[in-house]
Amino acid sequence: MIALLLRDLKLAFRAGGGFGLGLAFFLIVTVMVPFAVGPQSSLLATIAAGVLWLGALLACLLSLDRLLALDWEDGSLDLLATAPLPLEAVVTVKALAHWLTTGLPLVLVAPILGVLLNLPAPGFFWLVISLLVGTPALSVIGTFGAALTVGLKRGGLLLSLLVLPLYVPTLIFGAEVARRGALGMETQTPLLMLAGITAATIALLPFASAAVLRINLR
Amino acid sequence: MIPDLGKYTDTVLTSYAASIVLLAALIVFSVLRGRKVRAEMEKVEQRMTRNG
Amino acid sequence: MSIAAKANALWEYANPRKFLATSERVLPFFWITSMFCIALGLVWGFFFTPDDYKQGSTVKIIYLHVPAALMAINCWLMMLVTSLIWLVRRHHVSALAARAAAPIGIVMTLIALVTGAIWGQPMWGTWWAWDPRLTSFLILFLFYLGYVALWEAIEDPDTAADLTSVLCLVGSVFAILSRYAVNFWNQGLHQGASVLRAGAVTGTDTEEKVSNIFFYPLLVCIIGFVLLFVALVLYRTGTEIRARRIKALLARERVGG
Amino acid sequence: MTLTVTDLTITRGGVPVLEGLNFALETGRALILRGPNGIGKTTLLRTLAGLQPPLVGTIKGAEDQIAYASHSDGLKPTLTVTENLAFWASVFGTDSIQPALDAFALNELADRHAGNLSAGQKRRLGLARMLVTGRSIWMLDEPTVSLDKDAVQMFADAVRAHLAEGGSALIATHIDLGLDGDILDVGANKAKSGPLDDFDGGFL
Repeated sequence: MIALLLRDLKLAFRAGGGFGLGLAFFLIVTVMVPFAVGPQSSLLATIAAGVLWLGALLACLLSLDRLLALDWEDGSLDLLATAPLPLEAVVTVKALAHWLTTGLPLVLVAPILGVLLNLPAPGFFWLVISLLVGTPALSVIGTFGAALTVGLKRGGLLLSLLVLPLYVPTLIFGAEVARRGALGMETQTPLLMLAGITAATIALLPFASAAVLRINLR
Repeated sequence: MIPDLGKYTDTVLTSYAASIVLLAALIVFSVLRGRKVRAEMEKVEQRMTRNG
Repeated sequence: MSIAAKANALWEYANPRKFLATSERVLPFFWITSMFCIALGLVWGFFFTPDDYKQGSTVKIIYLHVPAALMAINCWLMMLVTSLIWLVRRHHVSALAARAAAPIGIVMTLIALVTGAIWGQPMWGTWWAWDPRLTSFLILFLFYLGYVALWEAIEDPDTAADLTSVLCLVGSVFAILSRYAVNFWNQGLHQGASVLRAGAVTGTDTEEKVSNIFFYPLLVCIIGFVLLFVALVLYRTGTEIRARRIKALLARERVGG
Repeated sequence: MTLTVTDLTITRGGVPVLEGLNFALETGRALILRGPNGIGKTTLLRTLAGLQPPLVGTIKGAEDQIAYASHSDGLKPTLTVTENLAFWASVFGTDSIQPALDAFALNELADRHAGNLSAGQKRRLGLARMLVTGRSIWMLDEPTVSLDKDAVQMFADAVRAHLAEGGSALIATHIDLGLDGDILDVGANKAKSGPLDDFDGGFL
């Protein structure tokens, strides 16, 4: 399992691995927002938490179609499926690698982009916390979507169509934590719900992803 | 004929029109596709029976 | 006949040929009764019920809005059950029934949304409000779209049936989660009297009880929509079975059978 | 471990392609799979490797014994030859990749990125992967595609060494590898289709 994780990380960091693409996308989307809604700092402060969450979510979504498709095309998935590793472990490791290369960097740069959007001071802590708790769920759900569409040519658009509705609860609770935190309100309930969703998806969804992958490998 | 719907005439009538159009479209498309597929199946079955 | 034998007899309809023969026999009954019930309920509701003291004549929209909304949800439940049957017992008819039902669910959701928006305009002064129930239906609509898109995208019929079934199961869980999340996110500015007396109809809200004058035609409409749904599912499943057989025959021709 | 196949019917895209397959693959033996294109050799190998379920019939002795090599080699172009092999070695829980490098003359290429290899070199690397799996039954699908004469010889030697160690191999190929093996021609097992009006179950 560790070998697979290390290989995926190595591939992400080598040339053409796509590391940083998600980050750059996140940066650009955030920078574009003031151009679209106007530069008033009070308005930006109100929407900052939501915009950053949405930007992070889209950046995650962007990198999903590479998650399993590359291994599918070069036959690695066939070989992994006949290896002693259970497919449930394979998809979990894939999701973890995706989070480490996409989700975690987003969490780290989000506060910097928060400054650009005039996020209120108490919001920074809650923004980082909510992204830290919520982005793993995005990676795991995304892996399920990638497993569903892995056998399809040009599955990218369909992947977004399938995954976005599944992202709704995570987005609602995650953005709610950040928004309430920025306003200095109580954040415990949505944070617990967010943590619950993340824990439940990590525990259960890999089984669905592996089942779907087995069907696609047939 | 039509009862007095007061100031909401447009609202009620658009709702009914929109719903009935949608339902009718669903039924019509279902039946059209059903007929097409049925005819095609018979064609393919006949062709395959003829060719063994 | 014992219960087990009855259950076995039920599974016989999983045989495509038997399903086609039986559905062809019962379909006229469902078409006619559903049309009769819907016509009766709508005419009764439209012409022979008084206006609501608060909402005026807009209350007449309830005869379309509530049945459509109920069927939108019931349709997804039916797809969930047939998907499970396919995954467990591998009956092709079951998977094809789920596929046949999805577009009906889309249309029902659309009717509920459109009538809701048109109704909302005079009541709330806006076409669209991010009311929890409306929002939930919008999300349900997205789930239906994804489900249908996945069916359309996959070439191999059995793979498509398997993948969409799993999507239906996972989607159901997330749809329920979304429902709770949406409730939490916007604690229902417009709930209660102004829109959804559906809660009152189904008896969850005793204070807001819709009086019998409105209730009976509504009930007739709901029955009519259920019958129409059954008729459409039976008919469309028949179509899907034939389409599946065409595909199988052509595949066989290619192999050179 | 003997691989025993009894009364196997396999499907491709829901359509049966081969039926009534019966054979046994004993340790130390090679079995050459023959048959015209499109008959279902790849499907058979995938079924035996456990990637897809058979329609009817049983496969005994295959569980966790099979190393499968498909048309594609599962190589990552941005990893070096050593890294590619070492990855598969650790996935399969074996440690040494040196014998594999030796057997397919990959030592000089060890630090090259797999993306910079020629087609034949990639194929050699893909076949070297079989050695690091430590599995006893090899299943190879057209292994000699894009290999030159020397490389084919290397491959035949590797298979021979594997058989000598008590392994076995099932190879779909049209080239005579000079192996001491039996030939299994599946052409006779082409699935016959049932009557047209059979409407049940699998729609066929």
